[in-house]
Amino acid sequence: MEFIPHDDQTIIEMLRVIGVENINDLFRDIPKDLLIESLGLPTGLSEPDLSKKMKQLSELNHVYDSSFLGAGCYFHYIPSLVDFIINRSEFYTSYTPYQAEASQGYLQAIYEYQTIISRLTKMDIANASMYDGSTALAEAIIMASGVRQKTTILIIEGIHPEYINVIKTYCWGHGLNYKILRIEDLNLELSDDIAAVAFQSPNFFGEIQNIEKLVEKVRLKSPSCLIIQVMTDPTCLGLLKPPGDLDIDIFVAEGQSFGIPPSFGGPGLGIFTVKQKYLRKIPGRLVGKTKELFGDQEGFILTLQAREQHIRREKASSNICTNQALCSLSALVYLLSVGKSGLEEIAKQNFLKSNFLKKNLAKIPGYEIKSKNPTYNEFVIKCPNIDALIDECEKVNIMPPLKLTYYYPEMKNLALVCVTELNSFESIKVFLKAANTAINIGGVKDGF
Amino acid sequence: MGSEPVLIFSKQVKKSQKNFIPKMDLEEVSLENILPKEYQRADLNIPEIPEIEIVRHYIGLSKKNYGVDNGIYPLGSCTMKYNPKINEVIARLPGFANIHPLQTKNEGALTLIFEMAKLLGKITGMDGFTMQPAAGAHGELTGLFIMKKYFENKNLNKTKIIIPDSAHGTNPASAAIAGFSIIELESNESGEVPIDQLEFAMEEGDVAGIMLTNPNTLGVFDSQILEITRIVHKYGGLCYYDGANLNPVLGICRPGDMGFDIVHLNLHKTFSTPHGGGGPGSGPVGVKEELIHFLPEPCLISTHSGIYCRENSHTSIGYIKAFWGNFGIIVRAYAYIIALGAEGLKRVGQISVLNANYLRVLLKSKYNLPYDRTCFHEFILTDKKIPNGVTTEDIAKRILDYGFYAPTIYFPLIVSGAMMIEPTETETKTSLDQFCDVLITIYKEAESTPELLKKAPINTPIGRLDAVLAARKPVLKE
Amino acid sequence: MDYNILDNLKYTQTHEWVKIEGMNAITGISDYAQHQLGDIVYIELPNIGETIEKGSSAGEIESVKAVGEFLMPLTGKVIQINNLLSENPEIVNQSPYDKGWLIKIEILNLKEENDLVSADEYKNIIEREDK
Amino acid sequence: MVEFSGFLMPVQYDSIIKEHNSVRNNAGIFDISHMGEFMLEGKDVIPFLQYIMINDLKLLEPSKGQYSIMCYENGTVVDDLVYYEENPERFRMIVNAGNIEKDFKWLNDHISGKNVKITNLSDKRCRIAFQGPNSDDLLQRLINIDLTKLNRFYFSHCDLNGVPIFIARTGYTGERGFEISFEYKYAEKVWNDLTRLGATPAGLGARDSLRLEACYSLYGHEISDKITPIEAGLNWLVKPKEGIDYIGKSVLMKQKKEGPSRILVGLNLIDKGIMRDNNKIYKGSEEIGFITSGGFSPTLDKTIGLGLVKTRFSEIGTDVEIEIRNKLLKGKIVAIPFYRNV
Repeated sequence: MEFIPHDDQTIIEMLRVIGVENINDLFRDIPKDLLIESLGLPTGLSEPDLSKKMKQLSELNHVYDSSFLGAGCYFHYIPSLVDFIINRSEFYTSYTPYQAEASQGYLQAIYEYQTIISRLTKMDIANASMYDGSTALAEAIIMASGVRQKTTILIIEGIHPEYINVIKTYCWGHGLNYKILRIEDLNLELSDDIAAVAFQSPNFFGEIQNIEKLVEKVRLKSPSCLIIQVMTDPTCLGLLKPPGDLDIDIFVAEGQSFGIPPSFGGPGLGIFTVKQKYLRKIPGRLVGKTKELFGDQEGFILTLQAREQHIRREKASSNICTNQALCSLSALVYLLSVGKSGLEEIAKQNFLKSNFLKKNLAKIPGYEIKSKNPTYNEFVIKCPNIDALIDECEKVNIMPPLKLTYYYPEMKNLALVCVTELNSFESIKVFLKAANTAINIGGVKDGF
Repeated sequence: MGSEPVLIFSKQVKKSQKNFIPKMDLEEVSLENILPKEYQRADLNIPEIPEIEIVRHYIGLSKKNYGVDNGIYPLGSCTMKYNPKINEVIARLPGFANIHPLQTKNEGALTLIFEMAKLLGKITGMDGFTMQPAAGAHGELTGLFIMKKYFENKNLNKTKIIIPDSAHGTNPASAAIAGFSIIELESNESGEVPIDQLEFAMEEGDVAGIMLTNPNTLGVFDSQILEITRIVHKYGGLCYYDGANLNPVLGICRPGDMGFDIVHLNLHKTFSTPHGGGGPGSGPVGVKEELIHFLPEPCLISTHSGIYCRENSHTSIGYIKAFWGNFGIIVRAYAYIIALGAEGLKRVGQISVLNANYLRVLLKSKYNLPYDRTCFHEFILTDKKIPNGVTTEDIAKRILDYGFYAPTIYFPLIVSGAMMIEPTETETKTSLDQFCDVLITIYKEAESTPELLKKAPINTPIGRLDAVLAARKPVLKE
Repeated sequence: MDYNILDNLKYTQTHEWVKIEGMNAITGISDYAQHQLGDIVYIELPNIGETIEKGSSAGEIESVKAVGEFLMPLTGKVIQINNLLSENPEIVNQSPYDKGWLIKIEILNLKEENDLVSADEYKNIIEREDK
Repeated sequence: MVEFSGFLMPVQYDSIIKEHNSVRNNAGIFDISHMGEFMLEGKDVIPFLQYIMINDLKLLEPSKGQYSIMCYENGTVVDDLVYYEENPERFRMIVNAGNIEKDFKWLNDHISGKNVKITNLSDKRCRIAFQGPNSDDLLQRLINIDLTKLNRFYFSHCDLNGVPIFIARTGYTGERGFEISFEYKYAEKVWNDLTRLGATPAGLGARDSLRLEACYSLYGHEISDKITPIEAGLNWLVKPKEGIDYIGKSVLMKQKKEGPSRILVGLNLIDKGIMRDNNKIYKGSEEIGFITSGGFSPTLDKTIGLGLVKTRFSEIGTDVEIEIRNKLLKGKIVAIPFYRNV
């Protein structure tokens, strides 16, 4: 395939206008010995051949009937209009809306996104998006250290292990120190030298933290330290108290649950929100409302750009340029589609269905619930024979839960189970049956 | 009295919409028993809006927006080329869209990522690639982390990065996030890196290396490129290639051969994935052999029994993003590359340069061309020769009136009143001619009716907006 | 382009102005600096009581397209800041030497006053820069 | 203005009490250019001074100053003064205004062949005292040396905003502070720079009330050619200086051993009134002495005075009467100094 419109005649005409013999004359500035004959790649494909090849490749990935796997990436229902709207060429083939007058549609949409996210989280300011949850958290930490002019970060256990890994890299690169600690040990480490405390709730193991208590603790021992909350499935905000009601300074989340397909973990959506007082320190783009210069009509425009790399360069609040605009559009349309009652219902179903499974799994001999606090749509269960459980799931074509040894080698026989609104009573029964069969295969292995 | 835009929130109705909620098919238990009241949310201020209203609202907004599918999008350094529709279809195949990053039956996905890395290696002349970075700037940061690690491993304290003043703002910003300080290098009159200045800077000793865009933002291919990389290497430094402008040399020459040690690419520029109004993008990073073991996790290796994730290497910089990068974008770019093949890609390079030079020559009669030489994918005009105090901004706004998108303006910073024009290879001669006519017409208007340009745009859904008001009194939500 | 440079003030190479009153000094940015920045949209000033070294950053001045740093013209202790500017930064554009003053400091090193330049010297500096 | 030994001197710039308090609470500047400044140079300066001064120069070292007294053979006082050792062969001396000629003659009369040359710099240089609890912090803003490293009675040569000066940590107010000396031509510049620092110009009136609270002797009052240092309570100044003879030594050592018949004491007035010098002091019907200095103390807000009384009545707490304008007012002998903060 080729997406070049010129025929040879046209090319010759154009070369004549330019005043060169042939196309290679245009590349004279390139040192001779740098020129290559060919990239040595296979020859191109026509569209039908391409689709065939790609379809075959896609089929090497297994697609399941239902899933009990979450751990930072979730299967929720995506209303059809989401894809329909983001596929409008005017949106998805446009660039960052630098020319406001020719980009009012997108600018207004981002403004509406900022509004709905700030209403959902009850935080004062939401930016136009970051890459994903993990990088949003890393940027939050860098922002906090900048605000506080301090370099030590406290990270509370239970943040997604991949997020923690990302933080580690950013801290190393940016010259920050971090301590990972149990929530119980927070008091020991808190001091006025701490830039920020970061925690996840519901955490990686699905547990909902007692945020009020945590915030109180921090404010007492380290009043000016920033408190950062991260979340991997914000559908829970249809049910749980929002960060804005909990005195959180920076709230970040992975927004993939809002109308974005899992697609192997990306692209997702980095939700980034802060208190008003940090407006000037927030990374990423912001859309603001303004008026015409020569009229009274209101419109939208990228604003407070002096924070950003293309103006502040090395002093910018972040290096981010391209973000995840189209994904924020998905999130916007998703939230509007399900609406208030819809989101509340979704959150309730996630919560009730997963707790239903949790309760009933515990009744099967050999299974033991490991999560102490209340859980949202994920929980940790100790299995008599985790590999058997996974085999049984595969047999009935349901995506098995996560073996925690994948991230924590010491957590033997522990599974992280996820249940969303998409898991019907039927599929839950199937899972319970699989769990039941699994105990009779092999002996009960010893946990940790 | 000014008219206010109609926001979606005004379409609210009383009736709750539950079209998208599966039936609750297990017996309701009361929440309170399992979830303490103090954990529960009191209120949720999200509107209920009928589906048809949502669709109408956003179709309406889409009409107030402009994309490549509407017409030429000549934004310099953004490579706004046509986005093949087939790639959208492919990315939505269930085997790509509905797979979980932690599922174990993922051979197709791993193969695609692995193959893509190999393809990009061939295209750029690098030995290893990571597909993890989510965008260009994220790629830059990854590349700089690799530099940092490389010197850390050698126990060398290299704290500075050389960046030409023509560079994209992301370069210094990324360097700063990675903890480097910046030495800015002033481009010489022909827009190239001044060799003597470079050598002088390198002699300082604590310089980690240089970040270069080549062809640079002036559309100039640095003819001294081999000398530049030689000097940097001579002093033990590394050379970083900002791939934002790779398009014009695609299939013609390769950063790897120019002597670069690290490159990042923008799949959403060079490899046709839609920019989506600002993202998502993807910024893979390629390195030379000796840097491969610094690449971020997860890193794929192929063995006789298939493709596996490399065991966490101690020298790796670690993770820079969760899961597998922006996989959905990688799928589209992969499809684009194998669809075009070696020949197709070379045509991309050739024609993008042809189109740019065609425009350059047609416009130089009326517009000031600060760097009057054969350009690559893009070239720069300025408002210097424009009569009646008409500025670059006026011209940009007026272009919108004629139904086209404007070039990148006031960038690079080193050219005052710059208009940076990059037509890309997918534009027809007709659309190039039309765009050219528009610019010539605008020049004439500047002579005859300058006030028209000062007030532009007038045919857009809204007139020129007050950026100052927006920044002084920020209103960022409803 | 000619700019309004007041003769009764002292200036710095980095376009701050200083008005000395006994042990205190009122400072701001010059008319030239204000022109270079364009419409100012936001100004960040230091806290009262902070002691800041001559030449180091005492605040930032943002316009839509640029950011300027306000460098301390003399080592001093901040004793007053212009609170009007948080709500109305444009005052600096309108009246850089009067209503648009930025901070008032207690001078901690009178010797540094000798490094400030006179209005005439400053005029030469901006002439050179303007080219 | 009043004439004060040839100089026109402001007794006060503002109100004496205001000036006084600003020295106690912040800082004050005194133009003391009326005082004398000599430079003594030569191989024999040290032996020469050892012979003339009652204090012991063995306690001195280069860049340090010393308070001392020159006496007549009978032990009474020629003058009190401070000298500074620039180096063993070069001493700077500051003497009282009223005694410049007398002192200059006295010194020269006693050179008697020793290698000492004395120059009178009094008219060529200006002297300013900068005194008060904030004097360090304020003055530092003009000085190119670290004043915290300058100890009491030590001096240095440095730069005051461009002017080369001699600066010593000495004073006559009972507060921490400095005395500086510099060439006459810089007078106006230095004075303006110093007043910019926010220090209050203070006159002779405040200088006297301050030194009285601190109980520093003033020539013609506590010390004179009729009073010995021992009587003036300065016997710590009278050094044995083994093996060295100095003018007045025999009388002073004897008096130091036997104790003086009269001694300087501090007094408070219990009744209303102000003590002035030469007021008589009575115990019952017996006249026991006289007031040497007296006045109102702004710091203590009461009338204070110094007086010479017969030693046997000098007990602290002794009730006395003081004759002021033919009236006997109740007074009491109290501990001195009344106030010092150095």
